[in-house]
Amino acid sequence: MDFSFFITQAISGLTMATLLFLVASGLTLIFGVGNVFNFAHGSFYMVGAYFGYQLVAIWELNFWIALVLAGLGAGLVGMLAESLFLRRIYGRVNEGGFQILLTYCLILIIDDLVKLIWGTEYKSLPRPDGFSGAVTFGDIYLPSYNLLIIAIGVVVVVASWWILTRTRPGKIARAAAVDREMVDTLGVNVPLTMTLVFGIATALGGMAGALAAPLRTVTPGAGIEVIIDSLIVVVLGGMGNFWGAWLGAILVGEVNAFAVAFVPKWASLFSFLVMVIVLIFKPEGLFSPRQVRKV
Amino acid sequence: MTMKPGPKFSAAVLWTLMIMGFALVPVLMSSSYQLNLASHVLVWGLFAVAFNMLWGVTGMLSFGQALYYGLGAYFVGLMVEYLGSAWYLPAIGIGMLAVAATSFLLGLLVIRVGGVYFTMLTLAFGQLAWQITFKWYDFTGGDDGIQGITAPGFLQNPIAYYYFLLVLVMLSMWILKRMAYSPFGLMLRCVRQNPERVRFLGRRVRRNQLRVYIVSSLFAGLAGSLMAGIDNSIHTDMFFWTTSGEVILMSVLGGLNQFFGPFVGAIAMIIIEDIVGAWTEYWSLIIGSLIMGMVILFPKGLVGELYHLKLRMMQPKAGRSE
Amino acid sequence: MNAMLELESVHKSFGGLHVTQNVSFAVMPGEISAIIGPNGAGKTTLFNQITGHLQPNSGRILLKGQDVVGQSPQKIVAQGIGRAFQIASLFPDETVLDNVKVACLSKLDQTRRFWRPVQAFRQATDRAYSILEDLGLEKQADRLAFELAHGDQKLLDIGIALVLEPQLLLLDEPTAGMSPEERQRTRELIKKLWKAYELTLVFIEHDMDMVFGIAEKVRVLQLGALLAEGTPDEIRNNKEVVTAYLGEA
Amino acid sequence: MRNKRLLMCLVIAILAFIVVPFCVNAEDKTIKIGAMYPMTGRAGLYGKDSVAAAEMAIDEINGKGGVAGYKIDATFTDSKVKPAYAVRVAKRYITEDEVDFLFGVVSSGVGLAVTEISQQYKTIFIGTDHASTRLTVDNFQPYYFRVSNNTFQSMTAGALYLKELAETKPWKKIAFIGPDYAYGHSQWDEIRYNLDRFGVPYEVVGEYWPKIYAPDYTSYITSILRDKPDVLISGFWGGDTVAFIKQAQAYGLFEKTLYFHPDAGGNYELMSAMGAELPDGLVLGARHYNNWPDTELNRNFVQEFKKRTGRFPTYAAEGAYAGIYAIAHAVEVVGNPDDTEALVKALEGLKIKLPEDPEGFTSYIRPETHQITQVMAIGTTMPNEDFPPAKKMLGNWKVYKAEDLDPPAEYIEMKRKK
Repeated sequence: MDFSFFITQAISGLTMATLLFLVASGLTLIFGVGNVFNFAHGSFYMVGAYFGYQLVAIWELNFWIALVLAGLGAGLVGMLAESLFLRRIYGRVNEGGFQILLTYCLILIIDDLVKLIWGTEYKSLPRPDGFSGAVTFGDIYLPSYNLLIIAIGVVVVVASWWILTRTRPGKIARAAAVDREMVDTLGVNVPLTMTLVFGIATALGGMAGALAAPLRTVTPGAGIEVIIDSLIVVVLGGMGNFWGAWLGAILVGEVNAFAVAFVPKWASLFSFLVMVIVLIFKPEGLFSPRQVRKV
Repeated sequence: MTMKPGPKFSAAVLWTLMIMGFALVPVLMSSSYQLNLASHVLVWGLFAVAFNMLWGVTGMLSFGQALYYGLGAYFVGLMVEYLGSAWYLPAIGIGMLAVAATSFLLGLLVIRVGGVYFTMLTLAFGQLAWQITFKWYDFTGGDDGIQGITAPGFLQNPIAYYYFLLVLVMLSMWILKRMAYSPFGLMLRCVRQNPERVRFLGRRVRRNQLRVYIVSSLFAGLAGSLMAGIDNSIHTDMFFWTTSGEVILMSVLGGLNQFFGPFVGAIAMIIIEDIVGAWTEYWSLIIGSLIMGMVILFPKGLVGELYHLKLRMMQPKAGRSE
Repeated sequence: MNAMLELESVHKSFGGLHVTQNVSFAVMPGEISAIIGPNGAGKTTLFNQITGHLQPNSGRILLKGQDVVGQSPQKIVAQGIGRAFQIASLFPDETVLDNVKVACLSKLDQTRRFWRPVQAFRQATDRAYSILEDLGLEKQADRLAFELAHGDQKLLDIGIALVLEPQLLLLDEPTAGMSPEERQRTRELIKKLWKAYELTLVFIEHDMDMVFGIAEKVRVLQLGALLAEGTPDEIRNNKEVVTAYLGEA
Repeated sequence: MRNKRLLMCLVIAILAFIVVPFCVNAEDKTIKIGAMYPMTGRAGLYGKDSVAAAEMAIDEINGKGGVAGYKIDATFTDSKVKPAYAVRVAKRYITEDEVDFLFGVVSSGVGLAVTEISQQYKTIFIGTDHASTRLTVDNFQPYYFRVSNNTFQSMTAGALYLKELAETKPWKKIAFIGPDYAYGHSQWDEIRYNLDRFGVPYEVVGEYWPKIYAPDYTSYITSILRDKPDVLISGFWGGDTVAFIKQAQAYGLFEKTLYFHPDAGGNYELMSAMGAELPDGLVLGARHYNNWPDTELNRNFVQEFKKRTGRFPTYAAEGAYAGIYAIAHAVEVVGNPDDTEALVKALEGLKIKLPEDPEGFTSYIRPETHQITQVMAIGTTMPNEDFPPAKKMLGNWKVYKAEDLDPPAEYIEMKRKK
């Protein structure tokens, strides 16, 4: 296999991986920090994509402003959902099951709301100005928007790591994950913290949606397709571990990229195979969440 | 949450009522569609109750029981497809053997981890099985599924099949109920509540978890193989995570801590899905809000709430907080 | 006559922290003894090593002459050690009766029976009731464990341990968090059980009335090391102990 | 135990609910149609368009006083693209609502499950939008009819197009990419079968099977670039096409290879979704076009639909529209909607003028397959703002005669033997 193809393929895998990670980052945050299994995370990704579409295609805002607003919007929806519904089931017996049930209901509701507002036609966004072209090194051909996404992924992983480990709010949030009551005694408003964390998580999901919109189809049901893959990534990396999620995503992305290149017939099996194999040998994920949980 | 069987009399009444209720459907029904609906209720009910042995009783939240449901169905489907409908009944048995073997082997892998990791690992295996069935087009028919699965002889008559189904489901439920209230069942509940203590009683936690995993999967498989004969067609959906999700929803909806909770949950789910689906294209909004409301209002599930309501009415003192 | 339990220079440390330092002592069959010491003296850690929940870094733990170091709790239990925990370790959602009964069924190796209902196992039921009577819990048999008063929960915990007919029973602060009356009652009860079940009994306790009331032998741990060992009187008059512990107790 | 008795009351109550017959208000003199379409999620677009078009046709017919004194009355239910659920709905339609026709279905998986029921209950099932050839060949049954093209027809047209192309612009190497399920696979098999049949030489340099609804194709694109095919045959469906084209564009794939997508590529929703972004020179086909054929009938159909819904129709709409008219014609011939066997006879070889028929051609249903036979056109993307929000539409058409597109007898034989 010639070198330039190797690079191209690796980077295409990286693009996929990064988008996967950007969706998964919110999931892993709410998993590891909020101890919440948010099955509806994909729906927030979709909501973000639609907000992006609304802002850019209908209201003709600048893409970058739209990106931020879409994230905020999804975050607000998330906080609303958390404080209206999820909050009521914390601490129940079998909370896990209730989380699945409740967030599953969220998927159903959000799907129909999106349909009511934007209809069922496919939408899409043009790439932002200055990123519609490509960069070429010799015969390596790299779309600049893909490179941009990869860069954003790195920024997100570093930033969130820094916030969670180096700042007080981050530490509090992580403490809340270990023991909600304990943090309560520290005089921290736990319900508020949970709502905020949920908001940030869903905002990340929404931003990922808006960021992916120029490359994908904005359509009802778009959330369902991403949720399982990002779950895989979150589990691979060890729940609540940003670096883990990032590397997990890269693992899945690259394995998939080269599976496509060399065994295309079976490529679609690989992401699950990777998960199964990793979990058999390292049941708690590549990076056990403990490091993150420790305050 | 207790699982004490009632006095013999009441239990007997319960069973007769339930069996009669279902047995009368073919007599009272105004159309074979209601028969179809009742059949779906029975199959999903069995699936959900079996699943709850795993979750509600032993505390192992599997997100991959669809694997065994689908396995049961596809054994029947494929054997009838390739070997003829004479193989329908043998296929059910062989399918269950296969399920037992698979659940034993996978069980050894998945029970090593607890909590959400167990959930995720089961999900991963379930999805893998789905992906394989989906891809192996030449053998499984992939996304087209398998059609024309007819039971042999008199079972081709839908009513005959319905009673066949009813007998098997009630029999299985009876077996599961005996288990739930036997020492084995007690041990399983103890495993959920305090595994450390169980170890210190000189009992093996993992071993018990493996046993119940196999039992639950076995009946999930049976449910699947019975489903194949109802619509005469099966589909890869049966392996998909949404199927595993469905039984989780049913269990929570009906109540995890009552043996019959999941069964009632299944009834509720199917009825709601059907009525709302027939009534509006915005079913997903309606159903979503409906269930959301139930979950928030009835934390103990439909049956659980009824039980506690009754308790409070009987002896006001007994109102416990949970 | 050889010891029921014998520790030979047992040593355990977490990182730099030495929680058990060459502790050696022998517990004779039928003896009832107390282990005392300030919080963090490593009392519970010692129990955990005896019952196999923790592994000592060095030293031997002999149960009836057999070294049990490295064996699993299950194995060790099977050889006749019973234990009640500092925080009662129960099955909260089961009835008091079933809590004891599950232990009886385990003892009778009937937990794999999956057909006849629990009630049908008379032998286990009778055994469970007799134990509940010994504990004075029979009236509460049908309540759920988590509904019991704190003290009763601890008794129930002991009851579960008794089912396995241990020769050696370890109690971790049986009276902690009890009211004076409850303590009184528990103290009597434990003494009664000790006689009735011909136990070798070792208990960790802070309540001095209990220690000096019923223990034949008292061992004092401090910073993981065995500070003193002797009859209640010897300990009472032991200068080090007084300064180190009893003084400020 | 008390809770159990309570529980039983609940069970009984709910059973009662099942058992109490849903009141079937059977006003006579109606043709009852039970339609199933996905109305949520990915396929929702096609479902909604089909429903709108079917209602449009029904209003037109009932407006003219119905057929043979009957008014058409259709019920629409969301199939949820779940075969098991769709089967339940079909059974309700047949036994509760006593419909005369089953109707619709987008997914072939659902279609195959429903055709099973249609056979069991001897109720005619009009397929309007699912392409799997199996329904009319392998799993053929007498009560099933399809009024939209199947993949075999579009793939035959595709093969013919490639054959002609070879004369003007020589090509040799082809690669295929399509969704990894029955629909994708049968397209790939059928195009190769036809290329061989027409003696077109070709060399396969790549075969790619992404999951359906996969959001990301970059790895596939870079691999295709490595294979350097002259022609990339695509079998994508629905929104996947949009995602693939957007991602491939960024890699300049379309400058290097010809994008050839004969079955569902020319769907209007692609044009409307991508607007100006859609590259020129893609060779696409679809089962119906808003700008071809330029006949009275088609223009009215498209404009009427726009009036009703505020948007232009996707290909699916025309299938549903045709389905209603096929039923109307059959009932007209028979004189009532109750004599199923007669209706089957009437539908076999039915001739019907449809929006997608060019001047001088009339679609007809082929008796031996119950498959409608239609002219197919394949076009190339080029600027055209007549159908906003689309900024590009297809043009410079290549048209293929209906007769040439049907599966040859030996093919049907081979398949049915299996």
